[in-house]
Amino acid sequence: MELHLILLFMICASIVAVEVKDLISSIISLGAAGLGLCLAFLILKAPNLAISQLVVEILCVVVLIRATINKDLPLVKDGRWFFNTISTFLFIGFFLISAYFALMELPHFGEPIMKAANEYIANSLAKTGSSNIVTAVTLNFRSYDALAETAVLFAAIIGVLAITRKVGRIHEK
Amino acid sequence: MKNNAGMTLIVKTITRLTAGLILIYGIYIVLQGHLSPGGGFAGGVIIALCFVQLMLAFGKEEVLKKLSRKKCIFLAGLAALLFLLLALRGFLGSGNAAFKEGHFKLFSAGLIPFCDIAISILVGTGLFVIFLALVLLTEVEE
Amino acid sequence: MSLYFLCLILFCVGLYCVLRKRNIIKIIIGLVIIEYAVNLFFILIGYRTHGRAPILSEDQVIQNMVDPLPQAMVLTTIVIGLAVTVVLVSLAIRIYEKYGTFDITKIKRLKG
Amino acid sequence: MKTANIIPFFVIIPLASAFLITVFKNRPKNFSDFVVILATFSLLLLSLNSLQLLNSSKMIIYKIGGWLPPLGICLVVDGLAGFMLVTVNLTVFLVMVYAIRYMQLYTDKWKFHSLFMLMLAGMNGIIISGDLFNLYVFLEVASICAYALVAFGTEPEDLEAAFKYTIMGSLASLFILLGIGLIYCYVSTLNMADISFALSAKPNGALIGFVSVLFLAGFGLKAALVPFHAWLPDAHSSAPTPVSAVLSGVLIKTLGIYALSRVFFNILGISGNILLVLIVLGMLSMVAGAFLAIVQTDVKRMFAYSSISQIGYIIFAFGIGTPLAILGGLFHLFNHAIFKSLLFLNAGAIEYSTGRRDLRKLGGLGSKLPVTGATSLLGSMSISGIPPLSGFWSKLIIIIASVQAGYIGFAFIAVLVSIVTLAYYLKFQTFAFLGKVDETLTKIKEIPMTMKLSMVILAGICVVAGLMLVPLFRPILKSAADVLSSGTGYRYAVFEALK
Repeated sequence: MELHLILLFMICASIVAVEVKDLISSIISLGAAGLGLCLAFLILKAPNLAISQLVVEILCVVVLIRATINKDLPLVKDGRWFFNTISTFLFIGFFLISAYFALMELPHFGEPIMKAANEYIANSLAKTGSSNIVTAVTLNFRSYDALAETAVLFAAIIGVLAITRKVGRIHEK
Repeated sequence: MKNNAGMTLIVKTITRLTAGLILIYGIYIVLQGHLSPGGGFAGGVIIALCFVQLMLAFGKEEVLKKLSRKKCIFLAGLAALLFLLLALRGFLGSGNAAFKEGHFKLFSAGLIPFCDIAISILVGTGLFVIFLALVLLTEVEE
Repeated sequence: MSLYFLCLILFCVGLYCVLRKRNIIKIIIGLVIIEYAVNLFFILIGYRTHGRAPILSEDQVIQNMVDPLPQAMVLTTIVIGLAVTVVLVSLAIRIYEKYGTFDITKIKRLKG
Repeated sequence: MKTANIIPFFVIIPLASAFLITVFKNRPKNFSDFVVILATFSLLLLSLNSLQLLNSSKMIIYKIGGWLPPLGICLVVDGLAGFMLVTVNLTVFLVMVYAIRYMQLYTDKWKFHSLFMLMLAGMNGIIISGDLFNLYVFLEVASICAYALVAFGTEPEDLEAAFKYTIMGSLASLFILLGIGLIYCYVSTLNMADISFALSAKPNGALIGFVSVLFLAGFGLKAALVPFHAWLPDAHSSAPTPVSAVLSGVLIKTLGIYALSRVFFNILGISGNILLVLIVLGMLSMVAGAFLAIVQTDVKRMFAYSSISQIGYIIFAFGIGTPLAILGGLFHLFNHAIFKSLLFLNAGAIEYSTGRRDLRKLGGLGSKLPVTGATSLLGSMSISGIPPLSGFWSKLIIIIASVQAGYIGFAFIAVLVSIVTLAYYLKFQTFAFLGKVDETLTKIKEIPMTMKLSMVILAGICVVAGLMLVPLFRPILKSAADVLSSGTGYRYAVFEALK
């Protein structure tokens, strides 16, 4: 029940974030939605993710505020506003209806199949020595993913450094 | 001169008190990654946030004296190489031989704590570099 | 089931934002919302009724743990999301510097 | 067991070189050039070696950390993966040789090299991965590098194109991720062969249809099929030339076509409906790309639209679904990687020496830039299907296969599009290399040796691939096409190789 409430809170917060006119308020509402996500992680018994989500949320909000502060914030409606909105809603409605039928076939909430997971839970301590099974999975069983994750972060670092160069292309006179 | 950069005195005082605590908490999260919730990534972000807080409170010169941008990039590259070396050991050997005996101890779980440390250095320095790049850019523009 | 559906509604709120908003920062916000929805979906599918966190303890036997694999995956996707957001924000700042606006209807030098 | 040990090096070498470049920057002079050339060349040799190994065994599997698949991740190199590895590494090596001098037009070359090597690691990672989530993560590595590389020039147009590309690309990634989540919930495993097994035991219901739509939208966006193509012309024409060459040449194929065909043919199992959708999407891209290309005046933009059109050919061939058509599609994929990167490098050479890309302001360069002129003539003739060159054979195979399968109308359209292709490449040749030199064009810089070298080698491959199709390429293409046409037989091959 509390999960339903948190999800509704997240949906409301994101609708506010999408629709409010002031960009700073919009970012703060996004932060509220992220906090809701963090709480949902705690309720769903994922404390690792709750910590990560919380700190990432802080960083995201700080960076986003840094990007928007002291800037003019025009909000415009384009010419075919009505037509475009209707077509977007039709698309989303179609997406949700087909998703509804697809979700019917999934196992019920709270009863996952856990084929590989039981193996992890049974053997992780003996085979890796880590009592935090999530860490055991990320850094031992599936450490190749962690390597790729490092590459992603590294790409983001170099990418941001490359994008923020003052002069990119040398213009010859 | 001393009070020009950064925020007000209240913020600076609070920052002085909390920054060290945040740093220690980050290191704790990194080192306990294989025993309790947390791990290299979350701890690394907390370490980066500690430097971000110092920078917001005291202005960029104070922090850059201690940890310049070039040094950060160098450290990030080094940490990534370190992690790749650890991964290489996993690729070539069995990878999880060392310290298998003591469960629930700080020094257990083979290479996992070392991986955590490498990731945290990469994340901490890397995110700080990203923040620096974004902030310095906006300041140049103003 | 209803939780899965609510999660997809959150997904659609983000999708609407990306497809319809004309402000760069709003588009970034929409992408972040979609990413939240997907992350939450992963954790929802791994949950077990009355489950416990997948962390072993020294002095007690813990039964009925939730699925640790989606949690490991979401740990990776959170990092990816952060990386994409940071790249997008740096692009947005540079675009503002060059064009002086966040409005994508005015940022239109490329066409054809 | 020893032979499998080479597989992880396809990812380790580029990652290590990217990290090394960041640590040392350019401290010994031209250090990053040296590292990059060494790394890409050794990768090329490794990929050729893996083809050699594939002759004796049909599939090479490497289990990371020794964990068996449902627990850990395994890397799989089969005929298709070996073929893709050769295509990617060959193109990237030649482009990197070109970039040694070309990238002196830009600042901070080591950042370019570092990002480029990470992108290569991402592409190789996608190709060799045997795990669905792992494929997603490497897809993101390659995509994020591509976003940053498109904006490498930091001109307003570059930033705008990169922003568009980033939004579309990450939307596509999130669709794919949602699809992976649904599949994980349904079968509770991530290994591709294992998923295929688990799905075969379940009824084919609404869920698989929904997941197929998500994957089609996601990978289709990455491959720039026609309803989702809006980002491609901007991104590919704004990026620095070596980046456009790799983006158009191999990135959209690895991220889009390879991943799409792997997921649909080998994991989900192909059905008549999906084949029909692929044919329609391919046809649309083919026709729309060609007609949009013919009105362009910017050289790189024209080539970018032409990429959409040629991707349409490949997807159309896959959609026909017969073994011959798939073989033709794969051969066209290889040829397109070669001649499209060649053409982009030619456009870059023109830009390097004259400083402009607009066809209306060029002319008469044939005498001033003989190497560029000759190689671009070969590339243009090859892409528009003039007989002895490679493009002719691949298009011919596709058209024969579509006639055999009974799609005579579609075959006719494919021939027509080929004629349109010839038309706009003739336009490019006429405006750029024939006629009088534009008066405003005063100084024309000499093109450096390394740039000429890589263009000549690429043009040579175009000719060789056309002449040596049967003796040299047929066995490779055959084993690659077998993987796709065996469909879900992939899972038996993987489990057999694991034992």
